[in-house]
Amino acid sequence: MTEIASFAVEYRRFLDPDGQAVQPLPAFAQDPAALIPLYRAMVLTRSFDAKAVALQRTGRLGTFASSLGQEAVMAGTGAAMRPEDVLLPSFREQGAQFLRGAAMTDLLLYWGGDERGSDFAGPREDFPICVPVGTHAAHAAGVALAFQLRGEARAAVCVLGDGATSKGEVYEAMNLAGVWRLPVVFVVNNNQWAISVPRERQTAARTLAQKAIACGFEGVQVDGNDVIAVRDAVERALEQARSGGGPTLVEAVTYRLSDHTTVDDASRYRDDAEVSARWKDEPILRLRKHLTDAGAWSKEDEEQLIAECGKEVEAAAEAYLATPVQPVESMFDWLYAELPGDLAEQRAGLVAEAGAAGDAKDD
Amino acid sequence: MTEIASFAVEYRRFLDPDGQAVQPLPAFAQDPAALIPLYRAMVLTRSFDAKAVALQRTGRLGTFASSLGQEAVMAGTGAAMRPEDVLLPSFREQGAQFLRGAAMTDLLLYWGGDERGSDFAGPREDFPICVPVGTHAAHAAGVALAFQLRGEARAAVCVLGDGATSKGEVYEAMNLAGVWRLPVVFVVNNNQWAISVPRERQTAARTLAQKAIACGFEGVQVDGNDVIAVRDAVERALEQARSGGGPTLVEAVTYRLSDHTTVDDASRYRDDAEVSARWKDEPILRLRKHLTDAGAWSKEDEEQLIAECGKEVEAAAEAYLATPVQPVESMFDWLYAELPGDLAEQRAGLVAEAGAAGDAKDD
Amino acid sequence: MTEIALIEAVRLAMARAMEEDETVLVLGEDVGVNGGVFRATDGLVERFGDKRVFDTPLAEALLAGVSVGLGAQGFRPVTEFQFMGFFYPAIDQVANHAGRLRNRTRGRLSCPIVLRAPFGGGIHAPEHHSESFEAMFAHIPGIRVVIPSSPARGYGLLLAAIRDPDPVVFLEPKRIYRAPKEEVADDGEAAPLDCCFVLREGSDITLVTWGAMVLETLAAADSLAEEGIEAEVIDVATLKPLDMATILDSVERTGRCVIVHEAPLTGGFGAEIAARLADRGLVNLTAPVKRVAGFDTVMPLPKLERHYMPSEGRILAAAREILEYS
Amino acid sequence: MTEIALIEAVRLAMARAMEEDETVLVLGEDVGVNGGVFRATDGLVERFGDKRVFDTPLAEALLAGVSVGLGAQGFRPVTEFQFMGFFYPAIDQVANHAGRLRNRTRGRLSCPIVLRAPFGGGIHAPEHHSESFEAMFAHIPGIRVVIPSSPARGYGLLLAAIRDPDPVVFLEPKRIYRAPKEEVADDGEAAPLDCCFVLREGSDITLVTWGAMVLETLAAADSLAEEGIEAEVIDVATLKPLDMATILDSVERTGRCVIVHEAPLTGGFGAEIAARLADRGLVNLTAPVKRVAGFDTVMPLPKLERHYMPSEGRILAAAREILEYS
Ligand SMILES: Cc1ncc(C[n+]2csc(CCOP(=O)(O)OP(=O)(O)O)c2C)c(N)n1
Ligand SMILES: Cc1ncc(C[n+]2csc(CCOP(=O)(O)OP(=O)(O)O)c2C)c(N)n1
Ligand SMILES: [Mg+2]
Ligand SMILES: [Mg+2]
Repeated sequence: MTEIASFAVEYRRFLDPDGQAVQPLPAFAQDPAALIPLYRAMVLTRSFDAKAVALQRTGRLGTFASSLGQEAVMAGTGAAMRPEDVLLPSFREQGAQFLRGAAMTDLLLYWGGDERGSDFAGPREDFPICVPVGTHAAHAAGVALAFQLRGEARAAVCVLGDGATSKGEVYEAMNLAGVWRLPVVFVVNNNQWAISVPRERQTAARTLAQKAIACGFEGVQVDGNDVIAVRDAVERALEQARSGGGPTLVEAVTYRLSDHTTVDDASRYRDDAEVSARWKDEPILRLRKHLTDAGAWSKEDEEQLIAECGKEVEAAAEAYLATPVQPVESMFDWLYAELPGDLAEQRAGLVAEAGAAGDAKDD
Repeated sequence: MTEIASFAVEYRRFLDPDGQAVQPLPAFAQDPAALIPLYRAMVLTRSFDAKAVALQRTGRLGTFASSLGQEAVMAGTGAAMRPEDVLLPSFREQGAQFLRGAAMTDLLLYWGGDERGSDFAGPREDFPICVPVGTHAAHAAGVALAFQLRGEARAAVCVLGDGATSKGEVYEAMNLAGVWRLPVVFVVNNNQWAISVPRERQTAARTLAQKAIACGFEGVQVDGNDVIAVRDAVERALEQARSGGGPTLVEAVTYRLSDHTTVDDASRYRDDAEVSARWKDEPILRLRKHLTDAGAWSKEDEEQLIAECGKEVEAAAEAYLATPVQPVESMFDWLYAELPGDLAEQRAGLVAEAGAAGDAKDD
Repeated sequence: MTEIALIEAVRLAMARAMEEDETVLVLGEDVGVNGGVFRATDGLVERFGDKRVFDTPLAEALLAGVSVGLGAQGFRPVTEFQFMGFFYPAIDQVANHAGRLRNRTRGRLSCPIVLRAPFGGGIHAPEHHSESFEAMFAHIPGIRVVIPSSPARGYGLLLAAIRDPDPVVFLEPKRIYRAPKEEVADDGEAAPLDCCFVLREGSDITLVTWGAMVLETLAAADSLAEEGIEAEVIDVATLKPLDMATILDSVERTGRCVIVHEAPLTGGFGAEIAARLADRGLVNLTAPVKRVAGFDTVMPLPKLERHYMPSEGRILAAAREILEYS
Repeated sequence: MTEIALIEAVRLAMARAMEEDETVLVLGEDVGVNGGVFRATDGLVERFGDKRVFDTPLAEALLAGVSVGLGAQGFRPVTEFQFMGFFYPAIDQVANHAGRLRNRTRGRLSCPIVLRAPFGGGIHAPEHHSESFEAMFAHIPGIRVVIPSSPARGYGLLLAAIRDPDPVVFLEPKRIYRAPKEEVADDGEAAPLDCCFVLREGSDITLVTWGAMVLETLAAADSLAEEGIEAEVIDVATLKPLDMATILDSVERTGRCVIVHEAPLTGGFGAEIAARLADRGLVNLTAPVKRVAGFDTVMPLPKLERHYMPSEGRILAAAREILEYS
């Protein structure tokens, strides 16, 4: 019996839940002031999420997936990326999308049921939200392959959940990324739950980071409530990817403090006590403590930021609510580059019907 | 940076290519005479494969996948199983199927294009050959779950190729097996090739055994040309599975000495020199050396065995060739437990047509 | 006897089947303590325990594949796919394995499984949550495809599906999960899997449909009745194998047929019915066979969804068009 | 100009497309040095290098998914599925992503990909190697489904598919991969993706088909001609979007139609054509519309396969049956 291969999974955290550095901070984090944009991104995301949930509760938005408690994963990932990289989100990554330049109004449009919400004015090459769990991992591999073929120093970032790691498609994409050394980073938002299924019942793997071992590349686990750790890990992974070193899996360990989505009721399947206990780890508090301790953040700063974010979110919500619905025939107009004949007929029928019914506007 | 998990993959071999023991042999292998059934199984398989290829070349069999060079994986796996276990083969495991009690005639019927070849008289619960690569891994998980639910001390054995490890379905099934500790053993016949794609271009994983790490259970690599190592590893894995210890992945490292199938021409994509070099490792030679050195095997034994196997194979081939074709309507008769009305009509039409054409027999 | 909705009828049928046959299992994503995202399996794990009702990891191809393995071993898994839009990865197992196992082993192994999924639009669900591709399944040999359109039929058909010795794809129109309600006797009576249900008799025109569109179709029939036109309304219910006799018989009397479904027109299952009318039913047709269906577009996101769905108005327009023929 | 077979025409079209557009890539299992199991890609890696022609790991869902990612980045992958029977796991990517990307991003991203697969039976292939489920794809919005039936059309249609800005499922009837041969000019001329091909004109009956069944159908037309009956033979070629006008126009003249395909009858694409005839074409029909198709069974293993495949005899019988009507 000989040992022929051995592997280790490492864990990284810079700030503990009290905001204290447990090891020397990476360069980008040494000046506390430089961390304020990350802090702002997290606060904005939380503010957006709250508004979106409120809009849904009052019937003005469809089902929505809050990222409450996971803002560090989103901000850290978004901040680590360069504009020319490409983000492939699943459905809970608004925080990362905002840092990429996607408009809040766009995401509200999307969750409000309007396709134009995926026509981001901002990051034109970023993928839209991916609802079928894990199916975007292969897209990320394809995008990364495109970069590799063109010899571009760019990388794709695919964000997925702990539940998504059980999907074969994700494994297939990771395996390809490994064997072709594709410039892609898989960020696993391990928020401990896939709707009602806890992380331990998703897989017997001790870490999700070790999923990468099956595919011949490195997986690393970070404290997903420590935005510095997330950003640092994703940044390193991106640098490696852009310079031809191949893929990395970054498992960010965090917690879903909210329901799965607005149609979910998590109290059916998990203890309130568990949730309450996790609030002490949450990422915004942590970074605020760190900034405050460093003298880089005051109560006034906080109040101003909250007000600012609130205003921004309100403006976005208003713009969303004021957006006229698309013409009914838009459901035909983007299906093909050029509308085939038999569809033209269906389109005409719809237009006539809607016109006759006076259906210029919709619910 | 803390190491939070570490893993090792072990390799086992008992006999080197010269048949010399490199470590103490397991109990079942200590009496050389007790190894003769294993030897016989490998020789029979090779003999069967040669006949099947010959039948195909002369137009009397369809496409066929020889297991040349991989007989130890098949014999070791088949021998390790108990009758009450269930085998889920892919398409190159005739050697294991024979040890399970499947008739050679049945497998010839199957490859000859007759469904009755999967109606094994022998192992009634074993799955038929699985052509869509890797899709049987989930079946194995399901069968294992059935055993677990009924509290039976039985296990499922799923044999698949190196190429199959790239399929997401296989990963999904392995992940389930891990998290539910299902009594299943995944035997990977790593014969280095998936048609024209070499093992190294299938995955960057250093071993295929480490695929199990992603799923939270043990993977072990064995010398797949050493039938003792294969049988030992599968046997241990089965014992663990039957006693509630969960799944194991056994990677058997061997080599596909033949073309992929009878419709493949491997000389298009791999060097003859590579193949020739691998002949020195082949499993039958190795065990023969071992037995001969131990004084348990003579030239006469060998001649007699070859003759015996040849005769058995010939008899099976004759029985196959003499099997009358199924009635044409058999294509309807097993589709549902009871034939739905509109199919009864289609069936009647077919029978009338075939009758009119005098089509009692077929090609 | 109280009135219950389809979702409760589905739950009742599963509970009944589990009660009477211990080989019946319930599995899927979130079907355990959460009771399924629509609550179809609510209370089952409490009642039957976690050895018979279990949450799986998130993997749809696996769901179908494991069910095949269980089925071959004599279990009767009733496996939930959370939404039909996530059923695609499992088609491979349905077509390549579930529908073939009995045939390819000449009866040695079989596959008595039920694969359940909520389907269809109209509830303002997110992207990929409103698909209807029953036609794909109806093209696969060796399986049954069953779609209930009311609580009572839901109960009876699901019981029948679970007891059936072959694989059944059981699609539940989620738009009518909660309403309308109807009285359902929990009497263990299965509904037949080999016939259509005539929901309304009439001799002027035949309206054929299934699933949630039964509502709009019945409404259209009522509107026509106000004009003195009697429409026969047929709920196909079991798409595969199809009971064409009932439809042909109706069209023989009415001479006219409109087929209504929510799935995209082209290649929808309405085509199969129309095609059979164009063959065996042709001599009785006095007017073109119309199909009122979803457009051949991607189901729009909720804002425009109702324009996509066949409406009573579209059904009426089609009916009136062919009523002009004589 | 020498005569070539379909497989060579396919190869020629890929080479031509790669020559004229460097964003065209070829990927799949064994498409590199092995040249594909049918040799469709033979020589391409030698000519265009392994940055444009590459073998992938064995994973079909991945093949489609990676193609979507490449397509969104402006590449034009031509991706081979080794056999159609292994295409099922990729339907998810086709329906949930490839066919939607343009629509769901309102044109921001698109998906100019071609997914090729050999399909159909008749070559005594192993289990799962003879399927025909083109109808499933034809039901998916946002894609094209193209099936060539001769070397020349194979060349032109594949070129068109590769140049098309939207996803195309391109199914190659492997029974006619090697024969018959025909002269094909490698002139870079694409064939239109929006029309059927009339292979033979006739005014007594319309025979509609696609893929390899064109052979039996033309043979049946010849046999009918010997009896003085002139059959029009239409090769649908592009199933989605369907050029129904050509078929309606023909049936307007002939009043009779037989549709021939190898896939199982129920839910096959023949149903869609018959359904449209039962609507727009009804007034012109003088006889029932017949479909000659595979049975609603699993394609048998080779020993019985030929009894499953629609034969010239079955086509003739259907044609004769409806020729009796007047
Ligand atoms: C393929 C697929 N199956 C099922 C669903 C329904 N669903 C939506 S989210 C979800 C759980 C996802 O869990 P995870 O990957 O951990 O992401 P999280 O929601 O926690 O961010 C499920 C089952 C889906 N969207 N896609
Ligand atoms: C899902 C699927 N894709 C493709 C094929 C075609 N095919 C048959 S065998 C094979 C290679 C299998 O390689 P491996 O798993 O290493 O098994 P081996 O043939 O070497 O025993 C391929 C691609 C198939 N049968 N199934
Ligand atoms: Mg999660
Ligand atoms: Mg192999």
